[in-house]
Amino acid sequence: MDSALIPEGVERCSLKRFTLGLVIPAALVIWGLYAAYLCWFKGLNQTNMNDSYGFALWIWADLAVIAVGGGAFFTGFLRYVVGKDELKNIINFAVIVGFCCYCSAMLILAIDIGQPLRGWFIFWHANVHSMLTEVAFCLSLYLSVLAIEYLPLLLENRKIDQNPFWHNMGHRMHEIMAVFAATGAFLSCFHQGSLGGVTGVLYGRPFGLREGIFIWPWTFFLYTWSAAACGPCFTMFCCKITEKLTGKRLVKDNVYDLLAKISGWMLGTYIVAKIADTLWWAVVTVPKTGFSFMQFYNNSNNYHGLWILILELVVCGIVPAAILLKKEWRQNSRLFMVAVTLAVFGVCLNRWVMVMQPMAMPVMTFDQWVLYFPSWQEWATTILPVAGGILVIALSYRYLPVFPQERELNPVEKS
Amino acid sequence: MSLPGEKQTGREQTGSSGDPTNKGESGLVALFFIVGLAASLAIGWIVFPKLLYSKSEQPFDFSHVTHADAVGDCESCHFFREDGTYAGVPTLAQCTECHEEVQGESEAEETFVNEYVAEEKEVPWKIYSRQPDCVFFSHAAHVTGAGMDCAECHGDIGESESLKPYEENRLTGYSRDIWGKNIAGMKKNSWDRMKMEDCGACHKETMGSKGACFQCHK
Amino acid sequence: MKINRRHFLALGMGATAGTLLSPLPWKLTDDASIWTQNWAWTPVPETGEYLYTGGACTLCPGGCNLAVRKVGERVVKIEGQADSPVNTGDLCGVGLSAAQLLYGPSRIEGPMAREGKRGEGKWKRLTWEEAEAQLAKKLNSLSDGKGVAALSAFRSGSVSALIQRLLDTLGSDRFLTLPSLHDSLEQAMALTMGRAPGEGVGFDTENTDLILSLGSSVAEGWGSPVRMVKAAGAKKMIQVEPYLSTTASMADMWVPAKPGTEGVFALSVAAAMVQEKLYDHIFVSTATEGFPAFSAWLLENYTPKKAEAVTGVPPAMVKKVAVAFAGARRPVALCGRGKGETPVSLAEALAVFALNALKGSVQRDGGLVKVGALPYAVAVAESEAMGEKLATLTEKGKTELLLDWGTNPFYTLATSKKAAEALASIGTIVSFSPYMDETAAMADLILPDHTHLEKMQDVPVRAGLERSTVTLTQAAIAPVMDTKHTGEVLISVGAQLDGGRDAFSWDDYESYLEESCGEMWESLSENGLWQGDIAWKKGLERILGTSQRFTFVIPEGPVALPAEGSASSHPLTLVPSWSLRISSGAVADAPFTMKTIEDRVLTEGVSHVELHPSTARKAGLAQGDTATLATPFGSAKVRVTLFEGVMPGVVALAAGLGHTAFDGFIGGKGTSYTALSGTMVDSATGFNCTWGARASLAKG
Amino acid sequence: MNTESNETRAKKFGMVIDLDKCTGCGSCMVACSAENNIPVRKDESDKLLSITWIRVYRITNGKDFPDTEICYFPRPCQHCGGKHDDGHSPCVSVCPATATDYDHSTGIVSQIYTRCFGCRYCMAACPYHARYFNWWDPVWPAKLEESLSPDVSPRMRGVVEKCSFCFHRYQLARDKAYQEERDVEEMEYQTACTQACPSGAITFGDLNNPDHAVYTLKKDKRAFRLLERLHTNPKVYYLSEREWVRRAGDNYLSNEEPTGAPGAYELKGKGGH
Amino acid sequence: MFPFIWEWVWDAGHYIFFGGMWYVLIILTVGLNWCIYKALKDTKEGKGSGQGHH
Repeated sequence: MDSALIPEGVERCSLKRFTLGLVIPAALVIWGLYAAYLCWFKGLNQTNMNDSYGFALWIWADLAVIAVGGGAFFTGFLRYVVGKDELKNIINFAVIVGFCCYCSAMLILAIDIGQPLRGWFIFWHANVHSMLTEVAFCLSLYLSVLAIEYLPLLLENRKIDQNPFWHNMGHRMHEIMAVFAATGAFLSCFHQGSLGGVTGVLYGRPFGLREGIFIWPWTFFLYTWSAAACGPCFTMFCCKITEKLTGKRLVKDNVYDLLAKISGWMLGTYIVAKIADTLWWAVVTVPKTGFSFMQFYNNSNNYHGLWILILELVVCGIVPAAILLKKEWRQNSRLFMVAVTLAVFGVCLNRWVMVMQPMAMPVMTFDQWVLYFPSWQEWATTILPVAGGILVIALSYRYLPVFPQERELNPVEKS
Repeated sequence: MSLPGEKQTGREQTGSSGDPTNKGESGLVALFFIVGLAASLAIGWIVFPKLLYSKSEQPFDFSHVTHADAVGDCESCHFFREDGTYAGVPTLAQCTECHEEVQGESEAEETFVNEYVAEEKEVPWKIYSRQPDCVFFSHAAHVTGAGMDCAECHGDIGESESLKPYEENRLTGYSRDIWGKNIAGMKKNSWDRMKMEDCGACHKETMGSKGACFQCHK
Repeated sequence: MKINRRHFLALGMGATAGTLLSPLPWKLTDDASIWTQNWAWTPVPETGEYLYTGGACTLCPGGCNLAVRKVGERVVKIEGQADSPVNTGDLCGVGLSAAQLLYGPSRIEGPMAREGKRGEGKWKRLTWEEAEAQLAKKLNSLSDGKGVAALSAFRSGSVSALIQRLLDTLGSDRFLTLPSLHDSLEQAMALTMGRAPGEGVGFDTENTDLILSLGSSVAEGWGSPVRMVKAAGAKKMIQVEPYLSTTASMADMWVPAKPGTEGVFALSVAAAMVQEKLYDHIFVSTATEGFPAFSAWLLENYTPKKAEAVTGVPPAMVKKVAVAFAGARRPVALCGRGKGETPVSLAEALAVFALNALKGSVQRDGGLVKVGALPYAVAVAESEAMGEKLATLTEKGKTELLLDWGTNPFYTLATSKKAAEALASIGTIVSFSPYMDETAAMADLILPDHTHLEKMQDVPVRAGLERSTVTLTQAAIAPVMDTKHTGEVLISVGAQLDGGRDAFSWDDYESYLEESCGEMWESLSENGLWQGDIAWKKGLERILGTSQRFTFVIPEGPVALPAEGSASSHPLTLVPSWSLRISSGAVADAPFTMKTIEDRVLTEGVSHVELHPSTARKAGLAQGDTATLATPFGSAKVRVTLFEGVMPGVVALAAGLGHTAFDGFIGGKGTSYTALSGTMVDSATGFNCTWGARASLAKG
Repeated sequence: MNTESNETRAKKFGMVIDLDKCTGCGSCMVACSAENNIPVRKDESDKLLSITWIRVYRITNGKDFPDTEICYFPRPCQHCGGKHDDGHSPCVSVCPATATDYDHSTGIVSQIYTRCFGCRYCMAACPYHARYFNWWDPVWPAKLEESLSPDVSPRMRGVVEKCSFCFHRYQLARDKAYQEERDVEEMEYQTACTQACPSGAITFGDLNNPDHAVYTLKKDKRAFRLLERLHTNPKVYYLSEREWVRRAGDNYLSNEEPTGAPGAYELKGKGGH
Repeated sequence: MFPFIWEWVWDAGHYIFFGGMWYVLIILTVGLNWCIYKALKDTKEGKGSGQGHH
């Protein structure tokens, strides 16, 4: 039925099966939209946030999707700026994943703010000292870069490509894609960094507060670094899942291997820096504010215990870095999946800790630990963009030539 | 996706509808563009403002000139209270001091005396210069402190013979005089627009700083 | 000419370009955000002329003077009157939030008669003529006036006198007020120092240098709250009570005596003073009588060692207190647990009098003093045998008709399930409350009074001030609801009674008020306040020293009243905890004060009980557990809060919560301590002197 | 008094709260709520959702019966000046839309509700929990709306609010002073909580003005500030004789003795009973 | 965001911050417009689908 839209030379499942497969994500999107409607029209009382927990699930989701969406900028950077040519085979997919992630971030932000109709004040009346301003600017600019990067791929749809103007447009955009990609990398470096700054600059919250060496706060680099390390992991993770779902190999192993090796180096160096940062914070910063290190981890219900730090640094840091760095290990497909999953989980956990723990822990001596569980509205609106992303990726895969190696790896037998 | 190097042949024949040689057609396209442009410009610049603002008359007419002649100055009606607050538009009690009974022949005064004085009902004046609730405006600071003229913000309303219609933004509920009579926000006189920027510009000029937020907000 | 897609595309592009070049999208974006800044459902308070009017607060007996801030015709805020000798510009939270009571949802719209079952909440609005006629008709139809009882917020004052007059006309002697500490103190004064009608007891806390408080919440609302809070912040204090209250924490010494034994402790201190010869020999020998017998009695029964068995206070501590009290220049001992809203046993009151007398702290600066009678020109109500009469009210079938003017008996007198049932069986209940309180909700006829911000009325202050004081409420605002001054109603209804025409011959309440206030009126109407001379500093008596005559009286009744119930079924002791944030009297809190209640006291409509961790451990309870608190008089669901400052074995419950009527801000919030407390009748006076109750606490 | 210099000198309004006098009566909270049109909901028992610009905390010394002590700790917005008193208070520097600013001529941290778009970053930044979010549309049932003051604009749902040191009272006092052509006097500008406090625990004034009571009080030996070590530089000072109370004002490692710029106090307190 | 807006200050922070923003915006706009212009020109010249692209 939709064969005119499907790229040439590849095989796709029947439209019926495709549609059926999308029922669940579509339902989740509708559920999420309903929750978003509630939050917009009834206000944020629909959430379980409170005056101690002003930043909660949404802000975490925001930081997490941006971190894992970092695959787009870093792969783009490697492909266009560094010149790792093999990566052309995965860049399209990286861009789509990144685009979904950044759309999610914008959508969540639009729900998260108490006065969505005034959201544009952040641009208009910007306070340049605020990390959030920087985040908003870079985020929206980078989202437009991603859209620009996504556009030529869209134009390659068989139907659209038939129009000469769109065809030429796509062609021309390819020509200067390096400029866009470089701009995107520049933007991304900054806003990933400023996201790190978001909690790092909270000098009233000793858990979040991080000192700097040359620049303040040091979390600025850590966030960029970890996004560069774990973003490609997320791209590969999604790619592997797509392969699993379609039952096809879509990207050649050497591409995975290259990206995994680079990620491994990034992750390994990141985790060294992160441990150094944690040590400096624990030994120098924290005592200055009058806290002992363990005070941050000893709440009565152990919800925010030391285990979380070990999980983040060792299990989701050192372990995946080691796997990705050692050639035999990363080429073992099981270990490879373990590594990328842990890396992605680890960066999400890092964002979780940096956002939630400063909110939860008492700073005044007579304050108490606060616990918070998201309401269903928060869950639904957080799942909404994930489900939406699945839709976008599925549609893109079906109708656009996302994987240049697909035809080669899956030759269609002419019957 | 393929790179430019990987040449591919096989041109699709379907749907390449655009044969760009037809000059007349492209002229028509341009015409359509212009029509769209003109129509939306007209809507945006002419129709939209008409829709955005509602126009209403004051409860009855009032002549500042006549009253200024009679009482001599602005302060007789628009005065400062002892605690330094500004009384603003006169209350019924103030007006009644003179208007217990109909004095002249004007229709407006008759309305006033019969419908408001007799009924002891405050006149629901629509105030052209009313700022939104978030604004704290100190008349004392401006008039007494800085010695400003009423006209600098209120224009020549003190010399008006009759009251102009009150225009209100349907969406925001503001008087049009606050945002500016001109839909583009242009202003010719200091009193044409009273948005925050206008306050800030004057403050900057006269005091060297636009001031802290709380100076004008509450 | 063929119009195709491209033309439409061109049209659309033109339109987009044109729109972007017009103010439409930009102005709409701006206006949409401005719309959120001016949502029609976010109120914009009207402005107007700012002015202050005077007034007085009647929400507790404290007698504070008010400055009511108005903007135009609206009351915007209540503040304390700066030049008031009572509260010097300050005010407690309850008094401050009166503007919310004034406009609040618990106000009664106008006179109403019950429709449907009692307490069902179905009403028929009446006109004032109808309502007054109904009341008069009802009163005239009674076979015997003795079935009529009236509860009055004040014991004296113009309206109380009218109520008394109404009862006189009907032939009833059941004029009642809620008894307080002062009823006990006055009886003790009559025995030890003599008392003329109308005379009261005061404590000159301004001039004292040490307050020995026997369970009184000096910092939490005892007496005139603002005055006492000031004293708590400035004076040395010794606090005796089983719970670490604010007063106890602010005190220089906290003596945790077992619940209900504060009087015994006072006597043990007295005994220690006698034993150690720490008392004021000159005063005792020159100005007192009965000391030998009294001291012998003390030493026989109340030596610190003997008392320890009752109070649990070690003798060394008693001696320390005795030394401190005797060593102070002008100490004063005061009593009345909590806010002094309940009487103490006569014996306890006598003990406190004796303690003060031993130090010579009677009728002198900083001591316990006699307060002159108020010079009302109308008959001032004084009820004989109030305790007994009140008890009758909670007996089934003894009352045909009950008038309630501001005491809310369904909350304040319903000390057990049984008492509540008896009150509900009264034939006709008439409420004058301006608020839908528990009593109004159960009433047959409501004739709502103005609030204290809407009427002019004298307020006789009976809060332990060192001199007699009357304040005047003033009509800061025209009545918000269709209410009528109860004085006015009483005059009108009284005149409609058989034989009432002469007794109620005033034209209106105001002229009656002026007449009844007599010599006070000039000062009252001018300053909103009248204060008598400091009686004990005046006249020949002072010069001769005869004003200080004191008789030591050996009390007959028990000092510490026993609690009902067995220790096996109810192993714990329930005591109330007090707070200025919670009004514990007839009128409940306003929304603002409810806001200030801590989450360790009330959460999600459930009261917390505070107990020592060891007590909790024994009962198998942990912090935050839900538990059932039971006393012999009732039970309630509560939540557990651990607090090291509670004596082991004691459970503390915040008093003043658990209202069932009023509005959604106040009603249904927490548990009423009163409803669980039962009655402890002092045989000497007949008053209910409950200080707590035996209790049990079980999980779930 | 040298009025000349006081008029030209930048003011720095601040508060000194004597914790030994505070009885936790809650008058300040109520006076503040009434003064500032603070909305009330039917159930306010969840203190993480309840708006009280000044909140009175209750702290204990943690000792067992009968050595337990309590102390009430009123906490308005601390109007932090930031590290070098340069106005970079924790909240002001993070607000993306400049909805809160630091007024260098008064030292007051503002909050502009119509500008705020409710991102709550300032709340995350404030270690004192002095900032509150309007989770609900404010509702004043019955005629309660009549009791709203025109001096403070009621907030809409979805914005952050906090204590303003009753800045509108300063504005009104200044209006009067303008008319009388003089400067505002100390007692003319007092916050609602200061005015209401029955025990006189709160003192308010210009910390820069030697004629004001707070100027002397802030240098008291008993004085300390909340979380001094975070360098937020608050303008609210606390006084207490009791060492454990002063210690509760900040976090200290177990081997540390409390120090701090204004709290160069001695470590001898009243020390329990 | 623009120098005529209330919050604008001519200081280093604004130069760097908004400088970066406008720089990026200009690159993006110029780049996109260049593509559109070139694509229009290509189309005029008769280049179309399948020519030179793949």
